[in-house]
Amino acid sequence: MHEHDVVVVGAGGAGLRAAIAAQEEGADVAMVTKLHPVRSHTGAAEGGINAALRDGDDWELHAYDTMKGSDYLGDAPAIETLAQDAPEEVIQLEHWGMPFSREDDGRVSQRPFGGLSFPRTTYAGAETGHHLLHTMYEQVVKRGIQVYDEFYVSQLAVTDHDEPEERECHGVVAYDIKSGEVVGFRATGGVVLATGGDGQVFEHTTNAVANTGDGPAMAYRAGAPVEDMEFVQFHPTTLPSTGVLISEGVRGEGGILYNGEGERFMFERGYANNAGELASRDVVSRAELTEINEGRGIDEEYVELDMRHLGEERITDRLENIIHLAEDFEGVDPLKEPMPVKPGQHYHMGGIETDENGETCVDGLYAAGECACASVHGSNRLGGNALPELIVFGARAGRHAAGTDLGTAEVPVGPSARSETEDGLETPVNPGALGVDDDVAADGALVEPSEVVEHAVETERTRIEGMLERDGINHAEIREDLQRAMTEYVNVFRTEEGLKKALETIRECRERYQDVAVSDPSRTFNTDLIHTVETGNLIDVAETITLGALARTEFRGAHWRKEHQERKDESWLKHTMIAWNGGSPELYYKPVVLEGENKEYEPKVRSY
Amino acid sequence: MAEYYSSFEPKGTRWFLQRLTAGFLVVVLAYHFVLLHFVNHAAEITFAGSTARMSQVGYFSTMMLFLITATFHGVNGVYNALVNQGIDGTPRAAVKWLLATAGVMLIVQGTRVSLALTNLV
Amino acid sequence: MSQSYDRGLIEDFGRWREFSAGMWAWVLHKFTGWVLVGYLFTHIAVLSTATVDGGTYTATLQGLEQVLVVRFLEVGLLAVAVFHILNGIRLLFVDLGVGLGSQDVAFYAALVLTAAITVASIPTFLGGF
Amino acid sequence: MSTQIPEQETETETETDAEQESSQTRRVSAERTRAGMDQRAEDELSDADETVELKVFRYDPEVEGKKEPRFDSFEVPFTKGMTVLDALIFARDHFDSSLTFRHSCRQAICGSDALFVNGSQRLGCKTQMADLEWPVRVEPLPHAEVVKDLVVDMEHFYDQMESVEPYFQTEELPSGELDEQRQDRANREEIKMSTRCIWCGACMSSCNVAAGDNEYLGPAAINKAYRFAMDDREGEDMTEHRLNIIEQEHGVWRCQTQFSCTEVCPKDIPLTEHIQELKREAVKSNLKFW
Ligand SMILES: Cc1cc2nc3c(=O)[nH]c(=O)nc-3n(C[C@H](O)[C@H](O)[C@H](O)COP(=O)(O)OP(=O)(O)OC[C@H]3O[C@@H](n4cnc5c(N)ncnc54)[C@H](O)[C@@H]3O)c2cc1C
Ligand code: HEM
Ligand code: SF4
Ligand code: F3S
Ligand code: FES
Repeated sequence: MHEHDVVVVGAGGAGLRAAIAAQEEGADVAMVTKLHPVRSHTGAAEGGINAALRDGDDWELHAYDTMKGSDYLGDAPAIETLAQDAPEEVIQLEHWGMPFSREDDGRVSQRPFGGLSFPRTTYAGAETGHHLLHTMYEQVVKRGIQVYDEFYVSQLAVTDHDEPEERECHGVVAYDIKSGEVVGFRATGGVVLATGGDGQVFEHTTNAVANTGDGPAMAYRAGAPVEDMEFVQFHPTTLPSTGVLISEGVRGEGGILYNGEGERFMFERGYANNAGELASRDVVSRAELTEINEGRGIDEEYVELDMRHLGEERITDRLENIIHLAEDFEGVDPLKEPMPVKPGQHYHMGGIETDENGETCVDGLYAAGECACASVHGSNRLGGNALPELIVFGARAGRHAAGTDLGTAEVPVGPSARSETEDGLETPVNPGALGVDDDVAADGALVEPSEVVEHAVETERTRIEGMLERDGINHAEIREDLQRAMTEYVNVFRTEEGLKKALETIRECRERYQDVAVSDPSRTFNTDLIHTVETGNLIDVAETITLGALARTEFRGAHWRKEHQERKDESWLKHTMIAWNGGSPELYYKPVVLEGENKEYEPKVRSY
Repeated sequence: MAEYYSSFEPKGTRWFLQRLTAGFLVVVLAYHFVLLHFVNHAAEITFAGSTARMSQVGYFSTMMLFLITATFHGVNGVYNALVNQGIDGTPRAAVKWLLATAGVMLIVQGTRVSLALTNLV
Repeated sequence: MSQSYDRGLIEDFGRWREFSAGMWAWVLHKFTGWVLVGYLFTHIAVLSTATVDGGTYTATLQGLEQVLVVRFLEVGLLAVAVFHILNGIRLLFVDLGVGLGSQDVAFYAALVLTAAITVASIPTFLGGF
Repeated sequence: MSTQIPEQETETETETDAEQESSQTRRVSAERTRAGMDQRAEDELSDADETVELKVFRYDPEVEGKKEPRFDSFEVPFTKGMTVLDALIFARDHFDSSLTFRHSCRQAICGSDALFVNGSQRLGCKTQMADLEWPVRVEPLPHAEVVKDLVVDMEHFYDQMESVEPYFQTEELPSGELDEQRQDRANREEIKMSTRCIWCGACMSSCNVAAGDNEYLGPAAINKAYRFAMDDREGEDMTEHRLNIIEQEHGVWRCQTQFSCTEVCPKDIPLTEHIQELKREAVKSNLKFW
């Protein structure tokens, strides 16, 4: 068993920042990550990172934009923390050598981004995330922070008190991918989950194959509730065969969307008579899918994005990387033919419930980054707001876990923050565990922290041995069915009927998962095993997304319901919370905090 | 893990001299070839002809310089190649001295030949 | 660390078919360099006959020139020298950071030029028996 | 022949025959219960207009029948836009879930899937099947130890990368709390390409010198050093220090300008150019002493 003060799970932007912060506070830090840090999906972010750095801009404007963008489902203390800390954090990155793009005077460049009232998106070419990730990993190397890479964390070591708020997290259990050993990590200060997105719940996503929502799934089963899971952002222009993102810049420059009949459907079919292709992401995504569903797509799958009329010169000047993306990943030369595009999952606003210090209701358990929901994005994330979230909340979680006093958090967490319980939700099948839930590590008698970890290791070892030994079905089959169902029913279009169907499929997947087996018998680099465990996590995450979506009978931000086409502030200005509750999930709500430091945010109609 | 440079070896000097001598050799070698294979046909070379050429101070010193640079370039080239191939420790030291000795001997012998080909002494 | 499979050195040599221009240039430059050093030593050895006396010198040189093999070796030497010079120039450019984008073209050009020069000089070398 | 092992063609259907008893029993039963994926594969294969054959290197130190390296063939349905990585994923998910390779982002940014495809180092996700000669042969990166199938041990590569002090170092930061260091555009342009490295290891694997000399820093690490040495924000003393690092015995002088690193780099980083520039810088700074 390894022992450290702070154990950070995941080494993307959030994890790296947390580790550095904890180390700076004097803690002995270990990073445990299933991918080598530089392989994390933060590297894929292109656009930029929002921070109010310049004269004429200030954090309050940034906070206001973010709150508005969230469709008033973000918590003001978290949003304001983000806006206040972002400038300092971005400058910190610059001081660590991050190669930002520069102005003539040598200062870092900023550009305008959707939904922002000031051009505050700081960027480093079209590869901001790559530079952010590498710059921070460099700092980790400099500080000699211990990195356990290619260690898959499959379980949290948490005590099993009845109330999640009384539980304590003492460490994690990880599977050493290279050797096949199951090892315990004891954390005396805290465990920070920074496992990133969960786009693999869907068939088609801009997320990496490794983005399987392990963090939310593990935390959820260990007792930390998940928040606002129904809010998933879909991007309208992704390449059909890979999900690679084609930036909004193409439409910004004048790219046109056509359906299979050659119609410029955004106008001709009246989806957005003013903005056309430049309407907001959700509108365009829904328009594309309507076309495809009504048989006007191409190959029943996609529509086309054409930029040939912009001329080769303009394209190579401003959109050069798009040419490479289309060629490399879709085999299409966008100078000669239109690019096939379709909507794809892009970002998950929901996640593990935390306060603005990154702490969950389970003592010693923190979460930061895309896997968490401190609630800054509410129902819709603004472009360029995820990267600052990583460093702001990553740093805070790291510091807090290292024992630094950050003051009392204002965002309440845990089931005791509930304002009402959802008991009228009709589900076609029971969600949650099948049979007895044995996921919480310790049994009541165990309180000695290292025993809790030992016990968790033993349980996990048995479970893994079981999957390796037995015969059964292959996880890929289950994963594929799950992803298909989610993409069909819990996509940008959500109907009550569809959501219920999805729940049925999820249940069915869960049942089949009982018989899942790993057919590769090897202990060396057994990715079959890893993927099998991940598929289990995907099922849990998919279920919470679908439950949340079924419960929320309104249209807010990224969540669209056929039967409920407007935002209902009287009844829905609240967070959807789901607690695992020992295997029979409980849905409840908690109020949105709209009181900021200096003002109270007033929900307004979101129009741009 | 790579280590810091720590010996007294003048870092890129050998690399640099290799290029420097190469630059010089391009000119002289071409001249040498043209002169002794095309202008004067190799088969017609005689002691007298050689002596006549060698006895000009300019030609003599060029040839001496040619000899020295070529030897250095060749021997240093071989040494660099072996070092790059990963030769290390004692074998490396041995090769170094062997090559240095061979180089010096070649220059000495070359000088003797040149002097024999002049009527300067 | 778990066991792993080291494919060993043999495979490196087996990869020559996949070599690109720069790799071939390197191999050939090495080869020609070594040949040239070898020649330099022999050359001085042959010329050493001058230290005996003039007659021996002339006799040795002209005698060697009567041997056909030597004539052919000379052609070979020319090829080797020309390639080494041309590619040497290419390398000097590379070292100066000039025209790196055309380094492969430069290598092919060096090859072609070497061939041309060698072929063109065959009459000179083989003539005059 | 690029890998010196006997090529043993085993069609996926008959694969089990070739295996030893212990793994055979489990494979057979797994095959039966996994009918789901098999069935899907069959359907997709018969629907496909075209299929393509993949020949994949297999090795597992623990599994009977895989201890001796071999090549397996997989037939996968070809679709427009399909990459080598897509084909591998199809083969793994439908035919043999023990087929092992690293991958994550699918968009040439995580650097996980540098492979030896048809005799050259490429990223699986960035290589279109349509651009290759069929059948497509996929092997692990040469000059690295194979852990299993297409997975190689990257530790050595990481060690080299980390040995050049790959982190920004400067003594003088601006005094104002929110002041950034200034850097002019030209300087950022100068280092731009060098900052694009995704640590895929393709260059290192392609370099003959690195293959022969395990201590050679290798093109990627030198490029990393370049990225900092050329960054004006670090100051002159630091540049001097950085030159000392790359000038060591197994540093830049080892490079024989073979260019294969530059040719395989999926991020189009002019590696040879950067190495050469450092050589010149080093010579220049040494000449100062004379
Ligand atoms: C294509 C694309 C473009 C984007 N562009 C922008 C943009 O321009 N601006 C912006 O602000 N945001 C952008 N985003 C969003 C943003 O990049 C992500 O939300 C953010 O990078 C997530 O970072 P993270 O640190 O939370 O997770 P990640 O970077 O995904 O890291 C997750 C880490 O967790 C580890 N991990 C996961 N599970 C386990 C486990 N079980 N055990 C051990 N380790 C585990 C992984 O190894 C990895 O190191 C973009 C996203 C995408 C997909
Ligand atoms: C005409 C001009 C010449 C030029 C331009 C030239 C150029 C070069 C250059 C640039 C190198 C360095 C290669 C490297 O380190 O990557 C080199 C190497 C070498 N040269 Fe020359 N050279 C010339 C003549 C000669 C001569 C006359 C000899 C023989 C004495 C010779 C023998 C060598 C040898 C042995 C090497 C080392 C090869 C190796 O790396 O294995 N060269 N040459
Ligand atoms: S330099 Fe290029 S080839 Fe080498 S590791 Fe970096 S990205 Fe890969
Ligand atoms: S391939 Fe190797 S020899 Fe130099 S130019 Fe690249 S490092
Ligand atoms: S999968 Fe990330 S680089 Fe290919």
